[in-house]
Amino acid sequence: MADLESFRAWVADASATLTDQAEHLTDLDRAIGDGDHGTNMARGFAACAALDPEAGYNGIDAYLKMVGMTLVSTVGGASGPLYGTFFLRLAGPLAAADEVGVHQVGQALRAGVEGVVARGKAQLGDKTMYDALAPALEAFDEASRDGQDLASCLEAAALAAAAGRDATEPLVARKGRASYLGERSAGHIDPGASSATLLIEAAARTLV
Amino acid sequence: MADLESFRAWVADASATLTDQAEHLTDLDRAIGDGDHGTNMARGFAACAALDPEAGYNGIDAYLKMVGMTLVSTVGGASGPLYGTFFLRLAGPLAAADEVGVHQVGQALRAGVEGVVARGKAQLGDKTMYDALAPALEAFDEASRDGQDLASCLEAAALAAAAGRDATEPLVARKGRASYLGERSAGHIDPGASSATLLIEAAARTLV
Amino acid sequence: MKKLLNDPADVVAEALAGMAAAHPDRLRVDLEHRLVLRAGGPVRGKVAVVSGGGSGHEPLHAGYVGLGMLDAACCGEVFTSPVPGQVVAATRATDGGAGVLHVVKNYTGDLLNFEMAAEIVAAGVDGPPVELAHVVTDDDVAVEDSTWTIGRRGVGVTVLLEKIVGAAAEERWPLDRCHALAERVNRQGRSMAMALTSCTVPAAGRPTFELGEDEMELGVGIHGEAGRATVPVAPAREVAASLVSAVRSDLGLRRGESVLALVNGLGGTPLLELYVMAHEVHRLLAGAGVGVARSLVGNYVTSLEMAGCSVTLLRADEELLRLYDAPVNTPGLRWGV
Amino acid sequence: MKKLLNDPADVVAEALAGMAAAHPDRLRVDLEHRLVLRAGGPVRGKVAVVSGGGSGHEPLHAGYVGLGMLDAACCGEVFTSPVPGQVVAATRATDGGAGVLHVVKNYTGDLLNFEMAAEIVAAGVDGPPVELAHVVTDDDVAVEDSTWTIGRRGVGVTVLLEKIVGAAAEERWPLDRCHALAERVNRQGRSMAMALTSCTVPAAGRPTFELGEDEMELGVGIHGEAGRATVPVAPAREVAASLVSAVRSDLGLRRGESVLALVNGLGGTPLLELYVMAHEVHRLLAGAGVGVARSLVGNYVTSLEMAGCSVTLLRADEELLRLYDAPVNTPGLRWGV
Ligand SMILES: Nc1ncnc2c1ncn2[C@@H]1O[C@H](COP(=O)(O)OP(=O)(O)O)[C@@H](O)[C@H]1O
Ligand SMILES: Nc1ncnc2c1ncn2[C@@H]1O[C@H](COP(=O)(O)OP(=O)(O)O)[C@@H](O)[C@H]1O
Ligand SMILES: [Mg+2]
Ligand SMILES: [Mg+2]
Ligand SMILES: [Mg+2]
Ligand SMILES: [Mg+2]
Repeated sequence: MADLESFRAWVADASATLTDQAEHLTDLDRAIGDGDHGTNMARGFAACAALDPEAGYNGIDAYLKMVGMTLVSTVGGASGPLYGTFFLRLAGPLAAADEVGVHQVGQALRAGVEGVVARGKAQLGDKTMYDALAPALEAFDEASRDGQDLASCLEAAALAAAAGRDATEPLVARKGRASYLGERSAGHIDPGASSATLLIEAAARTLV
Repeated sequence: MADLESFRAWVADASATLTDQAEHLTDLDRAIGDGDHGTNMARGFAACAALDPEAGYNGIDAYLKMVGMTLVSTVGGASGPLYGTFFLRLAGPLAAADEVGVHQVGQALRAGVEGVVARGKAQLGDKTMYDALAPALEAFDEASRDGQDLASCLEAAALAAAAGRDATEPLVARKGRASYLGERSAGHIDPGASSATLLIEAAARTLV
Repeated sequence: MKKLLNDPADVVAEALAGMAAAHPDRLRVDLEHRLVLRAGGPVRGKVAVVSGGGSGHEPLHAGYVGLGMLDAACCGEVFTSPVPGQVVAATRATDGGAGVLHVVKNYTGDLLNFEMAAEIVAAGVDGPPVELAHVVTDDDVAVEDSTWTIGRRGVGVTVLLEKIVGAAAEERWPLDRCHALAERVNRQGRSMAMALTSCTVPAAGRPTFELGEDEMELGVGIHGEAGRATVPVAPAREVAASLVSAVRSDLGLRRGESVLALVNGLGGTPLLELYVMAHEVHRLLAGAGVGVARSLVGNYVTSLEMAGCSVTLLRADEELLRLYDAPVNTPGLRWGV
Repeated sequence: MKKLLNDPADVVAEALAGMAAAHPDRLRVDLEHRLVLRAGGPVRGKVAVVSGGGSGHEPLHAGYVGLGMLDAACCGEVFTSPVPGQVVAATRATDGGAGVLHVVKNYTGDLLNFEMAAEIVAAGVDGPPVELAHVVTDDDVAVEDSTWTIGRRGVGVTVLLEKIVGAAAEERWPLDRCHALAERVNRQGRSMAMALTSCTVPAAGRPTFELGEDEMELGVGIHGEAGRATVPVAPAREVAASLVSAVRSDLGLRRGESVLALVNGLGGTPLLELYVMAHEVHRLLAGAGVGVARSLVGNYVTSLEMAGCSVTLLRADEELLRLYDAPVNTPGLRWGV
């Protein structure tokens, strides 16, 4: 079961990881975008990690909404609204819960990923963060149906996200800034798929 | 004795030499000026060398005036009016002569150099073309007083010009663009003193 | 990286402070939200025209705030779209009761952030309802158009659109007409750019892309996005021919038509060279029987210090020309006042 | 060298053709003499203000031809002064019977060529006599002033002078008053520049000077002449402090005085950075109790694609401000029309 502390640990871990990987993400974005993805994500998650724990959000859902709003207002670019929406939507299925288990996290993840699609209209294979998030959700659900615990489900999700991220390499982008490159976008891993994988990996380390 | 053909040969030789040395002169000007002296001089003398021999200038003085006017209207920068004035003033003492000897060439040279001073107000040691022209004139006069022939007088002038040019190296410029550099202009040969030396050297090869 | 700045993280805030200091008579700067606004506040009964995007393209957009053009510009980090909170604040600060038109360049980040802002305003949680419309500029023919992708980037047409629609708003056209006009301007204009050098985003500290000593990038985007192809450097007349023919054919310009032509510098190219390009562009258009009704030459949509240029052609008609000629008083574009 | 041009030898001629094409309503270009003139021809009864110099500093001077500013600009080769024939032609083409004022920047080449032109006009061989006067701008405090040398370079003050004296001429001030005003503007203004990079003269094909990756040139001239010192790159606030304090102390500005301030880009520096510099300059002046009555930020006197900037301060008074505010309609500076 994951409680508010777990979710706060997730965000803290994500912030540390993204700061650590900022240069790598920016390099990926320099190749097929505009070279700011690492800076954007590190700035946004640092702001989330700095949210005052006493600042009156009672419960997981309020906290996740706060994280979502913070991302929306600090990340900018394409990823700000997308990850912002992801966290805002995560909150829905977790309303009023103090502790959540596999089932609820699965529902939250689905809501979050659907939010990304609703906002960004990406389809599988468009070479976006969705190409990491979609397989992660699927793997989580499958592990959950197999009766595995939250940690195992998230580990399965993280592995699937990483595979999805790697599979973006040969793709020709159809969404986001990389799509301007046409054929020349092939041969590079998508920065958003990479940051999405880092986020799920952080969840697997913390939401337990 | 030098005739119209000699003067035309002088200009042709000067044009060839300046084209040849354009890059060198420009390099000198890049060090303490704005890097255009070679281009300016080569452009101007090429225009003079291309003057139509049939174009109605009868006599040496008319020809030199034409050269002077051409320099004024094609060289630009500081050196255009200065060399232009030099050639315009050269013409004076040679009026109505078909052939000229040591004495007249000496007078012409003096008039030309005085023209440069009248125009540019340079004094000896200001690190300008005058630092090559003044000793050249002096050496010419001395050789002329010694009774030497035109060729020898011009050779003496050329040697003195070259020495004057080399002596500009340690000087701090007080005129022209190099003066903006103050102390930093020391340690470089003046581009105008170099082109002036090339002109006198060309005269020594042709005005015979 | 050699740049005139202090901490790279502060460059946008400090530049906005500089704008406030330099143009106190005309502009007001909201440093908290990073907005540039007209000094006079909202104009009652006038549609407000609000734009914004990443910084680093100056004078776009902040330099186009003022009478006859924008009511506000939302300034994001360098090359990063503004966040919804900025757009919401700009919308609320400029609404004069006649609605607000958002002018958005077609980049996912800009689209999504303006869209979220519109949702927040529509939700009405933070204030009274505001009538909203938005136009998306997508004039860069270097990018292949397709319904499967996000489509083309918004570039040079954005300036002309802000000018023309700004004039219509000043004439008190209602929101739906301003919106329709904006869509029309976008449909009638196309652009293409090329770069001789990359640019360096201050926070990144090194060039966005690499170009060899003999290479140029054809079809480059204003954030240094790679273009159609990296090709050998060519004389101005060939560069102009590439740009003009791409734009002209995409726009389907025919003999006898006329255009507003914008020969735009990307930031690092001297005006002397831009006029050489303008000469070639005019020559090519004359050769194709296309008249140039109005001409702009200079740095209007830049990409920091990138060397290069873009050509924008906007099919002219009487209405557009009249609105284009109307008075404008902004730091970046001024006439008639 | 990567540049947008054809043959480097043609760059000035082709740029002038581009100006003619881009501004047919306002400018007329004499390609033979490389002059930019007002479209309307000489203005009867008005003093004509004629300037010129090497090309590569655009918009100076060609971009300042038009109502309220210059009557003609004589365009030399890149960084090379024009020749007397050009100045003579410009003088004859603009004289409206009230005389002609030559505005000359203090470089030997410019001085000598304008002087020869004045002698030719005075000789009257090629036309009727024209009343002439000239002013020499020498505002660059980076150069030590001395009666033994040519003195200081003319830089940023030239723009402000052309604007202010252009307005006086438009008001039909007679030549002697225009001349005295011009001398006064020059006396009241000072500038200093710094460069982060060199520039490349097209005909030379390589950078005029070298600067290390961590160096900047303080006190650089607009032709890439070396300055006071090559120093390590510093933050904008320190750069601004160097420039402002040099200019301010030379001008002897005291608390309570006010100035026109020009924060000028040398060509390759993005507007974003110029506004950061403007912020610092305004801050420093405020700290010194000096008011900024008018402010210009942008590329006004450039050095091709050189990255860097200059600061010009002109001691303000009512008369100068009134003339500065008067209408001007040129490609490079426009307001009030
Ligand atoms: N429509 C979309 N749907 C989902 N993800 C998207 C979409 N557009 C872009 N992205 C993701 O956003 C990432 C880029 O984010 P970022 O660099 O922060 O924004 P920007 O492109 O505005 O600079 C891409 O790598 C991609 O994964
Ligand atoms: N007042 C002067 N008197 C004599 N010679 C001068 C004077 N000023 C400059 N010069 C000469 O002109 C040369 C520079 O010529 P050039 O490079 O063609 O002109 P500019 O300095 O205008 O670019 C200098 O090297 C110097 O010899
Ligand atoms: Mg990006
Ligand atoms: Mg020179
Ligand atoms: Mg971005
Ligand atoms: Mg020169």
